[in-house]
Amino acid sequence: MTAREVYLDNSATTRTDPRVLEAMAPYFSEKYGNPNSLHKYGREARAAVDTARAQTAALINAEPADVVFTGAGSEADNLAVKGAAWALREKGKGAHIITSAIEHHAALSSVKWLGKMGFEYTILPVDGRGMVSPDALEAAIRPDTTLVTIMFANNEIGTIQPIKKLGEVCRRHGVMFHTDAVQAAGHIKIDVKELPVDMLTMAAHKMYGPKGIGALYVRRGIKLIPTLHGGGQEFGLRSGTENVPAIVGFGKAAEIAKARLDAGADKKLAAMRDYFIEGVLSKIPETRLTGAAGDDRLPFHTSFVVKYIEGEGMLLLLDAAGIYASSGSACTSGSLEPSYVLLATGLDHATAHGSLRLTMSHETTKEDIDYVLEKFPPIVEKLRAMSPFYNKK
Amino acid sequence: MTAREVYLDNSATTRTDPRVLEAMAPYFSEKYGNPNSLHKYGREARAAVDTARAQTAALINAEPADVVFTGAGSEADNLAVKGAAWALREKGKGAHIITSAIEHHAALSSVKWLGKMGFEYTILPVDGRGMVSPDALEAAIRPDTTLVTIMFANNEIGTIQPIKKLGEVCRRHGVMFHTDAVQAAGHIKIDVKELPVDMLTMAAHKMYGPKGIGALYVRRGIKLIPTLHGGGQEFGLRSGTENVPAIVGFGKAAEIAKARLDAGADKKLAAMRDYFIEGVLSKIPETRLTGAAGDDRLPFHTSFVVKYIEGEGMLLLLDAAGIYASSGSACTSGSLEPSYVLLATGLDHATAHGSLRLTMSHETTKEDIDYVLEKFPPIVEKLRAMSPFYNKK
Amino acid sequence: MYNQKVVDYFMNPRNSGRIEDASAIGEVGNPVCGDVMKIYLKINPQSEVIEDIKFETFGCAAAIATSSMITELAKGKTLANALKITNKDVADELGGLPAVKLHCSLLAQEGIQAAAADYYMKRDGKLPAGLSFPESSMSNGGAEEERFVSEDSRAAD
Ligand SMILES: Cc1ncc(COP(=O)(O)O)c(C=O)c1O
Ligand SMILES: Cc1ncc(COP(=O)(O)O)c(C=O)c1O
Ligand code: FES
Ligand code: FES
Repeated sequence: MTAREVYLDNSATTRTDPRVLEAMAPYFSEKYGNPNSLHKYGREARAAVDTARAQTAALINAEPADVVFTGAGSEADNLAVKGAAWALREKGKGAHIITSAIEHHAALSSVKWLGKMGFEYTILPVDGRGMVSPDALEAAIRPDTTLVTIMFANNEIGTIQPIKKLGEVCRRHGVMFHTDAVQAAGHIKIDVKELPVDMLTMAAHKMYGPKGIGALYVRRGIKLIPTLHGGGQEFGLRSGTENVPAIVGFGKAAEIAKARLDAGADKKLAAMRDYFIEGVLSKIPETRLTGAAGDDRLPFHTSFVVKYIEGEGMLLLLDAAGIYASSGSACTSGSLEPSYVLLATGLDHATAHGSLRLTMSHETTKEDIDYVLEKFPPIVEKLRAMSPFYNKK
Repeated sequence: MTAREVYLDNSATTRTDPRVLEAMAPYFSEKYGNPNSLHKYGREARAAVDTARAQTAALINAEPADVVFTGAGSEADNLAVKGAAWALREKGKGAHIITSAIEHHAALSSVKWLGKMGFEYTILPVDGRGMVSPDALEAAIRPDTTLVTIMFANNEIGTIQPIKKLGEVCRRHGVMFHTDAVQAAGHIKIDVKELPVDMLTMAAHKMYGPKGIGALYVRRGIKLIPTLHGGGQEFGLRSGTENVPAIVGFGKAAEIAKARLDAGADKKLAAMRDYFIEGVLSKIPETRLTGAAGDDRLPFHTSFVVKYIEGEGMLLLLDAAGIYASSGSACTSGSLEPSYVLLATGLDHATAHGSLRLTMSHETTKEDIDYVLEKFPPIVEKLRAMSPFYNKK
Repeated sequence: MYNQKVVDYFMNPRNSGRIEDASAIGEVGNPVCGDVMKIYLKINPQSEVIEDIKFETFGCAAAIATSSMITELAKGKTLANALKITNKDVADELGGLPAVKLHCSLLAQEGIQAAAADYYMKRDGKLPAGLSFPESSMSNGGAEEERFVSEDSRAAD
């Protein structure tokens, strides 16, 4: 009997769907042209990119020409934030940016870098569930505010922001609105024709597509200053020879994700998520969910803080049991600070240390979850037995 | 009998070597972890990245820790040029950059963008063979010069620069030296322990590796300001989840290229190149080679100007004959200007219009070349017959 | 990039070459890209019908295809009628051109105009009163909707 392996780190990266890999395969060694070449190989590469752009756009109900492929989700965030901030400042519209305390580093560090370049910024707080308040956003908007960037859903705590309301506030004040939907795209329905968002970031490898390819939706009429200069590919916004196989893979992954969403698979996953959360909370005392619950939470996402112990220990013992998870604990990061996201939701340092994230895929089964529910409690017990804080009964 | 197909656009992009694809394959759907994860999947991804970094470094005799992976060759150029320029200006060392007239857009546009950000720059001319003069470089260096970026070998005309001499000039004046070796790496021997270069750009897809992955060699001790902010991957220089399969592919491609160079395959290719050039020049009157010849030229690279006709027509007729080439003619680009590289070598507009580039791979055979030498002359004849400039005898 | 018909008119050009005893020759340059076209006309002096027409073009495939097409359209027409052919007619007849290539079709239209001008200048020493040359219908042809801050772009490097 081979031991069970349960990969529960799908917020970090997902398995490339074999159908996606199959779609990509011919573009390495057969149809390997550069889409900018005029000859047959170039034309077939260009056609493949066009198709993939249409598929990727369809996932969020956008027009193909409004989707720009980049080399990573992070790059799309950088392009959106810096590209819009520079462009709007150049037009004399101002140089104040608003973001939230729980953004991914890609957005947050871009904002902070702009801070060094003479921009001003405001970082909005979040509540205990990780929610940004539309009223707080409205209050923070100044006459010189040009750009707001607030993520669609958080990677560490799974909270889905009230994007529609936040976007409406921006619209009302004529401020550009970007949202980092890396964790949300492909997992919950997004329609840019209905949502008041101007730019939206996606990454294929978080939705069963390949690594190394991101996309930025840019609403028609918006001008950005590119962050990567060169040959002028991707409508001048992202230079560099197009990564044809990865783009094709993104397209295929988007197509599959759309079909899944249309079939309501996110609802089924959310039910399994709630079974999982319920199981963990009931089997492990002094443990709580981090982030929001129910419809305000990503359907594949669970995250907890387990009191008295530290994330790294849990990770390693779970790993030994074939369960692959992650943690926002200090010890697992280079920084030795616990996750700023958890701290922003009001957790104290010691509690934040005990964070654990278990994020499912569409391949996760109930048996997998039951296996975790069997293995996880004794691991916690074992670590707590060593903890000076734990009051053994 | 199927018609022969001869892909001669290897300066645009190469076929991914099937051995490279084979090395990459497991990292999509089996070993699909994020290298930053602590669990088994993460560790095996990290190990794969480490191995690939060592292989890639070995190609240029660098230390693994001195190689940073990026999402494209263009991105590595942007990182080198902007990253060093910002960092050196921040240190108060000055804000003057020197480059050449025939750089790739990725470097040239980066320099020009810095120009808008308050930097000054000098663009060095080239001679008829596309060579930058070390004396001219020396004369252009000012007390506030911080950075020189001059490409190793040119994509349009194949000319290899006197990198050693150019680097020595920079060393003598304490100026940082970056070279874009996208066309050179893997095709001619490069040893960063012998060459006085501080940063060097490579791209896997120009050397039988995958698209969407570049690398920047950064000599130990050099500080750059990142152009892509976020999670701090790649020693803080290039954020974004590592593109594991593509990195693995780069490593494998580098390993294969190194073995080939060690076996002297570049010499063999150069001999075929000379046979090809000789054939074209002798069979098609009023045609000349662009760029340098012999050891000063990339071994896989041929490029010509064919008088009285225009590049696009040649491309399409060659395409119909199964021969896949490229041109720096205005008509094949969005800009409607003929190649600035060809103009910089002193060609007039009309002549530059007739440019054609035929770049071989290690799979190109003598039969392929003979096929081109048979098909190409009548194509030129046909187009010349329609040309108002051609004086039919 | 190009449709089948454009490719056909490029690959198998109609009426390319010269007319040694041409009644008129027009030569025009494309201000956008510097390309050149020459049109040769053989005109019946009584009826002013274009009995023969040939072209020489130094330009891209679109320039050659449009040259090719306009000679077909003009052949057999009176000079006055041939002058009514616009670059848009030529592009439409070819089933359309890529936006960046619309400017190329101007060469064809203006080539006929230049040849007609040559014909009348040679014959009368002046242009006939009331002769009208069609305005180019590509005032914003080729200009892509400007939506991104974009650098100039180049082909595959
Ligand atoms: C000399 C040179 N530098 C940089 C690049 C940019 O590489 P990439 O298109 O992979 O970003 C290329 C090729 O396009 C090149 O030929
Ligand atoms: C919310 C969010 N934004 C951005 C990113 C960056 O994506 P990538 O690492 O693919 O660049 C991630 C994942 O790392 C993420 O979870
Ligand atoms: S004791 Fe090791 S990180 Fe805290
Ligand atoms: S006529 Fe010059 S680009 Fe077509």
